Amino acid sequence: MTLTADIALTLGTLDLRVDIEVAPGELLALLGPNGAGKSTVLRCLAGLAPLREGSVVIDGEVVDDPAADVFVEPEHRQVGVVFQNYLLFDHMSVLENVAFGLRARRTPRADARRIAYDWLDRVGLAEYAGQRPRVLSGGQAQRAALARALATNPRLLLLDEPLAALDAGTRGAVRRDLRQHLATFDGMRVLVTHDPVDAYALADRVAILDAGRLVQVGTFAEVTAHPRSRYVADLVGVNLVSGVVADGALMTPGGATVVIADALPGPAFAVIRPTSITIDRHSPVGSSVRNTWPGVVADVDRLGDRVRVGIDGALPLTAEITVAALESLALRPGDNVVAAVKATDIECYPA
Amino acid sequence: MTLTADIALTLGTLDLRVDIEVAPGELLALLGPNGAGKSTVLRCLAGLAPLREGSVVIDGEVVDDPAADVFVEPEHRQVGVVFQNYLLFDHMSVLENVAFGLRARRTPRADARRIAYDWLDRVGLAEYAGQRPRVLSGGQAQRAALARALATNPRLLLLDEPLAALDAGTRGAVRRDLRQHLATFDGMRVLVTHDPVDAYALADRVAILDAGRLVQVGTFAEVTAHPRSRYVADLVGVNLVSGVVADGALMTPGGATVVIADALPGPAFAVIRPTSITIDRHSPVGSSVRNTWPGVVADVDRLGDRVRVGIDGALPLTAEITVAALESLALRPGDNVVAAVKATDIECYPA
Amino acid sequence: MTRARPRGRRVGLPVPVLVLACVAIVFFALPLVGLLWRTPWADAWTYLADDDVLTALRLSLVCSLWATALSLVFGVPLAWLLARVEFAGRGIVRALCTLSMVLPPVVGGVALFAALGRRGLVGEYLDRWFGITLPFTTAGVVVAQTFVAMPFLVITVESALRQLDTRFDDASRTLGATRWYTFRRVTLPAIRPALVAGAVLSWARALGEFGATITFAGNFPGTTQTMPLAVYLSLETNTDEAIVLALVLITISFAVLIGLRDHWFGRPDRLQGTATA
Amino acid sequence: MTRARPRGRRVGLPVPVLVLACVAIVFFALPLVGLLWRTPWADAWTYLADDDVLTALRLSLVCSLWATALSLVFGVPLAWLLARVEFAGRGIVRALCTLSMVLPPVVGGVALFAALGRRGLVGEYLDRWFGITLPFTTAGVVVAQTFVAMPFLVITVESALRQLDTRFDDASRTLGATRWYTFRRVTLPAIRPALVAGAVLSWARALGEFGATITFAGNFPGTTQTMPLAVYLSLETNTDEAIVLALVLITISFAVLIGLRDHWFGRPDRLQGTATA
Amino acid sequence: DTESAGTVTVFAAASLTDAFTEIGDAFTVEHPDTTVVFNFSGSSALVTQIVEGAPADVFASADPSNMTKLTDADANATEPVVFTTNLAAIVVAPGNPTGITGVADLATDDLIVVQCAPEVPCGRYAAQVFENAGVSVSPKSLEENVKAVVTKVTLGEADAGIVYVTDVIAAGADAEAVEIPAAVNVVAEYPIAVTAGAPNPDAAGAFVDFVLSDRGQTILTSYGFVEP
Ligand SMILES: Nc1ncnc2c1ncn2[C@@H]1O[C@H](COP(=O)(O)OP(=O)(O)OP(=O)(O)O)[C@@H](O)[C@H]1O
Ligand SMILES: Nc1ncnc2c1ncn2[C@@H]1O[C@H](COP(=O)(O)OP(=O)(O)OP(=O)(O)O)[C@@H](O)[C@H]1O
Ligand SMILES: [Mg+2]
Ligand SMILES: [Mg+2]
Repeated sequence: MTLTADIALTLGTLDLRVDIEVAPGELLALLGPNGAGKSTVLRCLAGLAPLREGSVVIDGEVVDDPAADVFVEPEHRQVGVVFQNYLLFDHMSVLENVAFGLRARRTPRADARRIAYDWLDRVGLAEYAGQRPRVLSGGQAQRAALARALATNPRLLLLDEPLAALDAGTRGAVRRDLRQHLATFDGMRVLVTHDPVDAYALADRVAILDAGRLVQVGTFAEVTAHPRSRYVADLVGVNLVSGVVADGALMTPGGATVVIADALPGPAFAVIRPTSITIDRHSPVGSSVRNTWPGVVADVDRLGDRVRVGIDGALPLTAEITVAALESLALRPGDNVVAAVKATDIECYPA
Repeated sequence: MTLTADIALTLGTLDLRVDIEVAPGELLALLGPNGAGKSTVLRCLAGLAPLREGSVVIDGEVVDDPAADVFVEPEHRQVGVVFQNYLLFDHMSVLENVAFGLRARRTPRADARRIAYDWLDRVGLAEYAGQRPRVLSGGQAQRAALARALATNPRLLLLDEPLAALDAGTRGAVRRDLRQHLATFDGMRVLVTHDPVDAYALADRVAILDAGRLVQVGTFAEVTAHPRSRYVADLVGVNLVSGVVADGALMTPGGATVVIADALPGPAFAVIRPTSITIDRHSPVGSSVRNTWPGVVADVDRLGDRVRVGIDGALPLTAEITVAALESLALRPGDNVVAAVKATDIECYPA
Repeated sequence: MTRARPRGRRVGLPVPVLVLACVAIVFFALPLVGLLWRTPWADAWTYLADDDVLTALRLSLVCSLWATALSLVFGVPLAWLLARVEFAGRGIVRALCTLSMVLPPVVGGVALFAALGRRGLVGEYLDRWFGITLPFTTAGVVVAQTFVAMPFLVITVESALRQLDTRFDDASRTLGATRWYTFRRVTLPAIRPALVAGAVLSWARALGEFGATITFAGNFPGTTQTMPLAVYLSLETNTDEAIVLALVLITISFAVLIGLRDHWFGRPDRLQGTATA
Repeated sequence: MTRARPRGRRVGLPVPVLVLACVAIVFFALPLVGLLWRTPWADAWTYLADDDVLTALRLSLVCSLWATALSLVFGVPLAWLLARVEFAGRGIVRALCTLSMVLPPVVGGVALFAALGRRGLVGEYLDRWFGITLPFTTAGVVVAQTFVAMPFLVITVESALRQLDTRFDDASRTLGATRWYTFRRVTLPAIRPALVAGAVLSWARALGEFGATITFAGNFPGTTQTMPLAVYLSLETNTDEAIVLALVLITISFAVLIGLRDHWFGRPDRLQGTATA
Repeated sequence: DTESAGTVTVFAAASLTDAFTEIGDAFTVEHPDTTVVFNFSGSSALVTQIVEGAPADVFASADPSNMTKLTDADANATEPVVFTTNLAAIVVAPGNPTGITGVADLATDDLIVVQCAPEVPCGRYAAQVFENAGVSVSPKSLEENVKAVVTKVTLGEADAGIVYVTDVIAAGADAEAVEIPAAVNVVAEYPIAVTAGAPNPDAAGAFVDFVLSDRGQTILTSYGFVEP
């Protein structure tokens, strides 16, 4: 029994077409830039946004299929959702919030409260049980929302950035907690996150969504090994160049040429690691380096003992150099420089 | 000209007593667990929560002082705030939101719109200028809120987790942007964040708030080098033990003894790095290791090729071992183990 | 330093607004003060001791409470429909609801006759098939009062529902709550201020209702003579008595409204600063 | 599969609620249908051609719009005061506002006399010092209508203000907006549905107002005879004419309400799914 | 006949609406310089208004008791004069479907009978009629004014009611009158007076004179009023 969703939907400027499948017990992480449509995908799965086309099938049950005129209301889908903005009910106590789903499913009051209390305890909010959600801080509210969704024992759990508002201390603990609970949970889970660490730590598979389309699906390692979008490249911290390979070189739409050690002709991506890039004031003469691109320093960004230098030019790049190198070069934004990379340091794979 | 705040306030369960000072051009990062009172401190500075006692002085102007019966309304404080929940006005376009502060200060409409548009452009939202904020995704809304606060050119800028909702790709860029803008900004800035990277990258000084009290203030390096709270220890990923040193050993309130290489007698903190801890099924016999603590495995957490093992006992610890070590020991939660650390691997400093 | 002002004087509202609000308060208070000033306190007790007055008072309370209850039972669903379902003719339905406010009082009664009277569209069959006649009965009073009072509830609640963030409804439904459970446990509590305000408006309107009642239900002590009718009739003979009776009505509604306490009109002015959306 | 239902039939509301709402609609519609059924369509035009009717109609519109405007100008500040400032006697002020709803119509007029009449508490001085007399003037009609209409606005707007999240006000003020600017540009737009609803309620109430007007302002064609008074007088002689005139009132308020469009009653039912708080 | 000019403001009982409107027109034909302004309302409301200082010149009441309130308040300038009278009648639906022939027929529970409340004049008259006829009628409703009684009968909600002859005539084809024999009937008197604060006492006097004149009386009679 799995979740199979084939989503087509237009909302304002968003044109969403996404095909996902989640196996039982599997956790799929949805990553993507702001506005990519991640939250909207979750809304479709939860039944809060009916599809225009396609279908959603949970555990073999068709819950949305416009063509067959089928739509199961959200309350009958047994789908738990942790919303991006918590959405706790302000007129109930925190305990009642967590007990809400159970009460809605007719669990006797005493049982519901007991179970809810256990959940609150688990997320470290037992002492706030009788308080109104409005006195909770951002992270506390997020944890309460998590407890509320988990308390209903859903068959599919949707989490919209559940850890985003947690503090660093709690975050690790809640992430661990979440993982432990999810391990005993035989349903499917879809997690929207911005934090690659969450995706890495929690997800079995990762799907990258960009402007309403899935651009990459696979394990975290697969996806990060061969970025196919600017977003993933930024996530991993590498330079991604796309273009067409011909005669051992990749031509970018911007007109730059990237010489490559060995690659099949055709559309391709090239990955250039910032650490592989050397920066010079002048073109290196008589060097074995096959790629040299002139450019202008756009910004210089110190991060600890490393410095990231943004270079504008036909091929915009980010290079990473040491503080020592920076000082010896005395780079300032606006300076003309040449970036150089060995062809063998560039990884290239078909697009 | 500086910001000097001496805040005393009670709100619900929160008893806040905080003393902070921010120099012109300085950026102070406030870190702390959820519910520590970080947002409340910002509210006090902005004039949204009047003090019970103490005073707030911005640029030499007393803006709040209950004893002297002085209170300057928020609109006259020239303090920009980026709120934790964006709080964009839903009945105006995104552009009007950003222009709002300028319009409120009587900037002519055309000028206000132009400046606002520039700001939107800077945060990458130019194409959303005419839209309602409700169509923005979480991160887009956060960026719009940032633009709105910066557009009024405040003398003190308060940021309540301004980057929390941004995606990994945008985050770096917005952080860089923010830093660039902040560099040209000669006012004071207070930033609440959960992300140590933000604090590290943006802040001149860091203040750690816990349960309404400042527990540590200093540069990021100073604070993380000698954690004085559980929160900071978690942030840095080390075990923090507090107790009293006597006769070359630290006694914890839990009854454990930590033998230390050299330390002055008196209350002290000890830091034990997870990687310094070795785990064994039995006490090492005839070893030079001076500290051995029996315990029970609480959880085992794989993060890439490293494994974090939580150990419960008189001295709760987190150890970090390799996957190979884990497999050879075949550890499961509930197993009895002995954690061992060399006395010289433990750093100890007075509390 | 110049812009700082002592904390003691922080009123919270701009002065012109305060002035306008005070004018409004005076405008409402003056007629009451005027009435009190004109009240013949010496004779007040004799007027009140009248049995008919007590009967009318009891009837007024019973009928207005019934009318409020009916307004809630039917008006809240109607408000929900208007606020949340997109349908052709929604504007017409909304306009229909305000109909009884615009109808001159007597015409309201005539319209009720046309619908529910003995010769009315539906009333004829109510009478013939079920033996139910509304005119000249206490039930008729309740109908007339409901007719004029319900619009207040509907309009108030609808506007509150529209102001409400529907994402909370979403959250509730994903937790397994049906639309109905969601409505009861999430939506209604969230609009409680408006609900109470609407109910109060309806109740006050029903309590003071005169025109439609006297036309549709007539005026018979014990069955259909409510306080406003008693007041009106005593005005014919004795203005003093009328003023005393009107004061009784005022006192009662004051007692109820003040008894309701602020609390029911909405959440206490909370100190903000927390993060839940 | 059993719980799935065809999309076509998703009404959005639970059936019992729909049933209740429909009963409410029928309850409001029936009297109108009844009136239409009783209307003597053949003679309708002759009644309407009357000059006095047109005069009354114009006066009704002018006065009710003035009353609505005054209700807004004074009522919104009062609502703001009630919703946002904690002060002793807040409950009493709120009760005062609903006073005119509870007062039987004629007593309302008597109370206005006591306050603003030529021999009234304040009226005497208005007359003596400023030469202003309100009774029996068009201004008096406006005063009487405002007195009965403003409470609707105050109560509706107050409840909306209480439901509003004040953190948006905070955000506005940190952006340099004064309380007043914040109120105009942030608070008011956010409660627009309630504002429109309150104004509509007030307007409708003013348009239909009869009792206080005929007592306080008299019934002079051209200066104080509004439509409801004209209807009242024509009832003296001719029920048919009264019904026709009432229909004119109804038609006008319908036209206005339907013309207002849904839009003004609140934001369109937006598709949710975005993140702004 | 006094000469008059300007505006004369007449506060008249609502039941006089049609008759006085015609009288006003006729009056202005005779006194072209004078404009007549009417304020029709319930007699007691009119008294209240006059006592509150309304700019009335003439007050025409539908019953002596309201005129008495005016004289009690010393708000009259001339002695009240009864200018017309009205007779009680039984109002029934057109064609008299229930076959009522007299007051005695009303004393049954099978009929829905309405009358005015004892607080208003027509209610007192109705009670008087029943007393004179020696019957006990249990009305379903005690209406606040005569017109409400007529309306209930014309709309078919009541079977019969006690009203004035003039009301039945005004209702035209919608109602029919069953006469009450003079022996048991009562006479309702309509007094008129110039008010104390009359802004235009000359014109007021002229108007009262006109009402009492033959021309005025003819018009009143045409609406069913009876000369005193
Ligand atoms: N109701 C709507 N009306 C119009 N446009 C909408 C609506 N809902 C969503 N959108 C559009 O869809 C886009 C994506 O929204 P969504 O909330 O799914 O993004 P997201 O991937 O969750 O982003 P974030 O990471 O910032 O939360 C938005 O940029 C917006 O333009
Ligand atoms: N208006 C209030 N009434 C009662 N308690 C309040 C109020 N405002 C804040 N608190 C209390 O203050 C505590 C801290 O709130 P605050 O929002 O300042 O925390 P925070 O440090 O910003 O947390 P987070 O990182 O989760 O945003 C809350 O836990 C709450 O108990
Ligand atoms: Mg989202
Ligand atoms: Mg916070």
